[in-house]
Amino acid sequence: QDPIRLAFLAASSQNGYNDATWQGVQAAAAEAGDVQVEIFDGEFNAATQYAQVEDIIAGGRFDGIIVAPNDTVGIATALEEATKAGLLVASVLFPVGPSLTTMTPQVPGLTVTVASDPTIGATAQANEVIKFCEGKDPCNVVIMIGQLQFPFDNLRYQTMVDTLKPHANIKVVATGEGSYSPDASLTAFQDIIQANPKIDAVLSNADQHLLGVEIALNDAGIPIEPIYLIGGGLNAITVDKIKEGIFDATLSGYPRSEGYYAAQTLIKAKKGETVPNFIDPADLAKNPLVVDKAWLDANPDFKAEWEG
Amino acid sequence: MTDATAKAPMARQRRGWSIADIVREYGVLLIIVLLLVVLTLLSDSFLTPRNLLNILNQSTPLFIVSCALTLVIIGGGFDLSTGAIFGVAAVSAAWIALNVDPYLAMVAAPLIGIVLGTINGVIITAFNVHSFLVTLATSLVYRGMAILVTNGKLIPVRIDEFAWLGRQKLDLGGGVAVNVAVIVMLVFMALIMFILNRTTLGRAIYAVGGNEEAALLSGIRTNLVKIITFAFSGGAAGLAGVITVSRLSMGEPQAGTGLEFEAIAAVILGGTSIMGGAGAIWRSMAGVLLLALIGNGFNILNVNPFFKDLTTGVIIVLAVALAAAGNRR
Amino acid sequence: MTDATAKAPMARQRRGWSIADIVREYGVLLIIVLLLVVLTLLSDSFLTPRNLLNILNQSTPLFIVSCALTLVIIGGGFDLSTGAIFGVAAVSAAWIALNVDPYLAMVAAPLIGIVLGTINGVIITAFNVHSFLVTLATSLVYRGMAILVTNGKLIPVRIDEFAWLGRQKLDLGGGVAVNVAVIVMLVFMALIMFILNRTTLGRAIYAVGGNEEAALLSGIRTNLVKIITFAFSGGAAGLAGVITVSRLSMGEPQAGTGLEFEAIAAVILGGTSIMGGAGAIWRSMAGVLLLALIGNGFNILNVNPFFKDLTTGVIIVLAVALAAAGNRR
Amino acid sequence: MSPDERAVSVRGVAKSFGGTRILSDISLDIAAGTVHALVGENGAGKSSLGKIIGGYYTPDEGEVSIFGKVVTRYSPREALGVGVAMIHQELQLAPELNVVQNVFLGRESNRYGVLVKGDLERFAALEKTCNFGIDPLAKVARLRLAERQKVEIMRAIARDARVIIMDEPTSSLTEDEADRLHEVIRLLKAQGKTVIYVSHFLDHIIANCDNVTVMRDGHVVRTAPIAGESKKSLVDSMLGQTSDILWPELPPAPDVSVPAVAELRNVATSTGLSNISLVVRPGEIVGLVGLVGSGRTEVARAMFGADPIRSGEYYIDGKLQPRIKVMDAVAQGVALVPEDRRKQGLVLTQTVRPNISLGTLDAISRGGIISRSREVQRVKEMIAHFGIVPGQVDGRVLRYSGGNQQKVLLSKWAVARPKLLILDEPSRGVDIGARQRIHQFIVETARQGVGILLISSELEEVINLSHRSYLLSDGRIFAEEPSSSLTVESALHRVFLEQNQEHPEAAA
Ligand SMILES: Nc1ncnc2c1ncn2[C@@H]1O[C@H](COP(=O)(O)OP(=O)(O)OP(=O)(O)O)[C@@H](O)[C@H]1O
Ligand SMILES: Nc1ncnc2c1ncn2[C@@H]1O[C@H](COP(=O)(O)OP(=O)(O)OP(=O)(O)O)[C@@H](O)[C@H]1O
Ligand SMILES: [Mg+2]
Ligand SMILES: [Mg+2]
Repeated sequence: QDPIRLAFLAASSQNGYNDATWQGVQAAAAEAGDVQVEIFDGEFNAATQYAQVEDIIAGGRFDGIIVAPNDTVGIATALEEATKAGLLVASVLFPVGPSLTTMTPQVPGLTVTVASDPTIGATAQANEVIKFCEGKDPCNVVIMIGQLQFPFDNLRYQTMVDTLKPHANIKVVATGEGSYSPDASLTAFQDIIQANPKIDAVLSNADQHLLGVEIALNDAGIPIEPIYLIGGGLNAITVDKIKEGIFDATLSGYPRSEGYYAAQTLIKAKKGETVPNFIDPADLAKNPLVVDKAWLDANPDFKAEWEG
Repeated sequence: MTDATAKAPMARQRRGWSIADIVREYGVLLIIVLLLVVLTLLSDSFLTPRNLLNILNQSTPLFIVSCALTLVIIGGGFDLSTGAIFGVAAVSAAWIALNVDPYLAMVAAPLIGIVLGTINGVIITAFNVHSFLVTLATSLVYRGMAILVTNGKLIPVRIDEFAWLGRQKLDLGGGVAVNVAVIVMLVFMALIMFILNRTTLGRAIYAVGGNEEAALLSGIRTNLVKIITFAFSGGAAGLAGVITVSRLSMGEPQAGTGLEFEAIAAVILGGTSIMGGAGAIWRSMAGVLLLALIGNGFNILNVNPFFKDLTTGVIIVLAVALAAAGNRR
Repeated sequence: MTDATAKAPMARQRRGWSIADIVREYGVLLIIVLLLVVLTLLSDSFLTPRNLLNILNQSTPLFIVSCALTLVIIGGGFDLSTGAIFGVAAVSAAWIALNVDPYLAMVAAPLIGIVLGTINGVIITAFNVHSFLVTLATSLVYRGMAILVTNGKLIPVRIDEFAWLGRQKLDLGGGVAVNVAVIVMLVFMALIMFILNRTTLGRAIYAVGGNEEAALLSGIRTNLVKIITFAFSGGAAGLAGVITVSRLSMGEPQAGTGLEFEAIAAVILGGTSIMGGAGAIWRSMAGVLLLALIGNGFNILNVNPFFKDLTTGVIIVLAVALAAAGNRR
Repeated sequence: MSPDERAVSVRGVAKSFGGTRILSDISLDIAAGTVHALVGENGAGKSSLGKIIGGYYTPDEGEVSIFGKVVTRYSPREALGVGVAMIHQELQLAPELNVVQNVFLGRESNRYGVLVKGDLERFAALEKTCNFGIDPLAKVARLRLAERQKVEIMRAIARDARVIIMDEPTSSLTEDEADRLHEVIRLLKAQGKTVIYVSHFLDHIIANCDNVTVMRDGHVVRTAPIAGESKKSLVDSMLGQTSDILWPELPPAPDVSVPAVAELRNVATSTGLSNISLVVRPGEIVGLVGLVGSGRTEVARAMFGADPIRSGEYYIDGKLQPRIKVMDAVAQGVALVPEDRRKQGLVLTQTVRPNISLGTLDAISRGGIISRSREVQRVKEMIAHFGIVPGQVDGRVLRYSGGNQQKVLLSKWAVARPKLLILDEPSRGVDIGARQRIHQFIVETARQGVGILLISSELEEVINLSHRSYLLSDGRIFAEEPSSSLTVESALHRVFLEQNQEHPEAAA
């Protein structure tokens, strides 16, 4: 009997988050035995990933595809071809299809989506900021977002702004694009604090941005302690920073679990078992959606799923 | 460098039309053949009609853009705005297909590309500034427009007629089916080849790139010729854009990012001179094919993707070294 | 005809040093002044020593890389590998700082850059191929190496001594403090300026870029000169890399992606000819400054980032148009 | 000659390019302290031999020694090291650098590689020898061709070389300037230096050289003292057959009542022309006589629409031409053969065929599509007409000898019959045989009713080949004469006189 063969289509293989997902995929394969997995590098490029799906269909070597989509809408047509060709398809990180918030399959034949609705996370983050800002008037907030041109970042940003809006004391004084790079965030935040020296909270969708923010604050001689810093991703570096009391909180992220559950589900499906079509790793993790120092201190054995 | 003579240095010593010469002239082709052989030996699924057609089909946008870019580069220019024009065309086509008519979208996208390319050409010739800087600037402007107009959002187009261009296949019999897009690409390529080799415009393009002053003094409308090359390049980017939108059923303002560099790399890898005045379409096609084969090989074989950039780089250096092997004094 | 002293050739018609000339020569500077004025009017926080020093400090890596790249471009070359060398230097520096010695890392990174740059130069001259293609290929190879070695992962370096280069400030009195990195950058810039303007090497670089044949016939070791320019460019990328790592306390193999294009844009925006043989360091510095001011202005004014690319593009076109305004016949 | 008298010794040198042999079994000795001429037809291999001696080419066979030292495989850098400098036929200057920087390129005054003052003084000293009158701080890109040639000469002299190879150093110079160079050569000789002098001006060679080597088809025909040679003897051995040097007979001049094909009235340009009035009639050859920088090229360029006309009127066929552009001129049948073939004439990245067709694409195309057979046929005719060597339709012009490149350039405009043909130094760098063919071509073209404006630094050529001449000085026409009433001496005398009146200080 032939082994089950799965392809993992990373958004980019040279990226810590995707690397953790890949490790999850490998772990699930090892656990099941007789499963072979391969990784493909999407180079953060939608067309590349699309071509990879086509090549995989043409090659006929695989039973299933796990995709971390670079372009959640465009890839749908290629994946539809894949399901038609009899391949099992799982999507991680984001759902595939026109809507980023619809977790049930939007592509006919798609087996499972292992992801969290980005609006839920963004709302949770914004709520933490609202909590922090209680009793502060004005409460000056800077939003550091990845890149507004990315549909998911755009969605997150809108959600954050909409959630904060009803609270009159909260003022979003500036928005910076961090591009998931500490360097870009450093530059943007340095400039922002020139114009807005008094800042109470920084609301960021990614921990990498906070690394830049921290340096900028240090550099400007502004004490970090009173400022509320919340990021996203829950990587090892951030866990340390929260424990040290530098960052305040982060939105949890489970890249390894995403890969693990996606692979596990496909293997089960291949073996004919019934499987769910939507898994939210944050639910299964039993950790709070937003992780802070108090929780980390209470759970000293917690290990982040990725390094950074 | 104002001195045209400096562009064409006195020829160094050369041997006869020997193996060395053939290697120098057709180095890329040799590398392609080598790669074909290696990939065929390494994987059963490589040398199948389906895979080969897939490679062609996937590279259609790059083929089209590189083809027209070759005109620009032979004409002594550089076009960094093709990626951005691709983006503008992509969102415009998606919007038109959704709101007006899917077939109109297929015609409008290349036209929009031609307009934007013409704007490039007019700025370059009116201000007499190097196209590198101008197209760098306009690429920012065009991309910015695409993002602003769409508010950074995707435009999904799930219309069957519209998918025709990108996804429809024509059966050639014998179980072999070719994508409409591939046929469009081949027709476009033939057109550009014809223009370059058989028309007065083609002649003028070579002359403008080889020695602009001499071309001017021969009564050639050098500015017009340059503008035309940029219009072609823009039009090609628009065409490539609409094919991609049709294939993905979605227009996004970020589409085509980096396409300009891939196209430039392909053209120069093929052996067209970056200094202008010399080159050929087949060379650019060979360049695209080489890059496409490397990518396909990586996808088909089970190689660690970490090695891909490195391998691509090494293969390019090899191609360069091979072509240079004939160049020895 | 015996009266050989009788020669008074018709005076070549030369216009005076008119406003048009000044605009053409110093167009970028005018745009910078304009931008300074606008930003000062629009925001109180712009014209503060602290903000201005910040701008300098943020752009240190770009300043350094553009400076050395100017040598390459004046010498008739092109270096697309600076971003990749930056990446290699960043991870190497981080690794050495962690595992060997933080001060050694600061020295080693530029040296690694020099070695990689020299490799570029040697390939280019040995095969006599245009540097565009070669550095494109080696950039893939170098970046591939950086990723393979680190397995694509970050290397955090939380060592206080190591942060000295990137974050330490020297008090100038009066509450004004300058980053060590800025001082390093100024020293580097002065060095490159000196080399270009006051040494035989500098003269040789201009000659090689202006007319390689002429340089060769004058007994200049043109290949050596080219290799040296690439070595400088590599060394600068390495230096920029270690400064960034030191600043962020973290080395990542992807660091510096796109830096090569920013640097090329800055150099050419400044007015250095892409064809080689002409240009100046101050021009590239002006180019970097212009780009930095635009970025700073956007962050300070809190403008919708969607407008940033567009505005940058429009400002570049304006600069181009201004410089060309003087060029009118 | 004894071995230690030999500055350069070449033994059995052979050289091939692309399978064709261009030099075979070349042997010659050049005595130290002499001026040694190399003559031969276009493509005979003079420049190639010079390049081998100058270290630019490496011979396939044979041996070269300089002052007894075998140097067969060396670079230009090493050649300079043993004291051999070369003035190349195709000027090689760095355009963005100024004159001094070019003259001392690679030899700047320096201390440990750091530039120090002194180059301007060195230039002044050099200028004392050469007396070329060039602004040391002028950017080379802005110099006229003749001045660039002088910079190239000065650079070779500045190397303090023991052997200087001069490959057609006077091709862009007027007679008086060539004499200046010959004086410099005498000075160098007096200092014991050796000069290898390549030229097609046999009069110059007979007057200034000690020995001559005649080359034909890549072989040495003979080496002999100049004393026993005459112009005719040289030409005979160059061509390998006896021939006569004649001026062709001009067609009858058109009557003054014939309407002009081109007319300038009080034209002034931003390039320094003022008050230019001239007339060219169909079938008439009109010469422009002047010194370098008198504005001859500028007149040609203005009439071709290449430089804007600031005031005055320009008529083609009686039609006023306001704001004429090159394409308008070409469209109306004006053709210009420019003086700088590499910079303004040829597209060196291309082969002979497209170069010859470039100015007249419309004639060989329909609806923009080129008829290949017609094109090839025309090109073949031109190759035969001017004797272009090698005679390949798609030969690479870049590698052609200087004279053959010039023939390709002429073919470009000879291929279709224009209305007005402007020739700026048409026979620059071509050999005597080809020169006669060019003269014949000029005369025949005029006979067919084409108006011709002829500019040549060789006054003899202008005077013998034109019906009428305009005398120029300082951007103005100061006289008009029937050419038959002029002699080289009288014409030169008049332009000098005129110039000295304008610039008395220059005569002092
Ligand atoms: N680099 C080269 N590659 C190929 N052929 C060459 C090269 N250099 C010279 N030749 C050929 O060698 C022959 C001799 O050329 P060379 O330049 O020595 O002639 P020449 O005697 O100087 O002629 P001219 O009087 O026209 O300058 C020509 O046929 C020319 O085409
Ligand atoms: N301002 C300028 N900058 C650069 N090149 C110029 C300029 N003006 C003229 N030239 C070019 O320089 C070349 C030589 O100029 P010019 O005609 O003055 O010299 P000439 O031919 O030696 O003398 P004559 O004018 O008597 O023919 C021409 O081809 C012309 O195009
Ligand atoms: Mg010659
Ligand atoms: Mg002239």
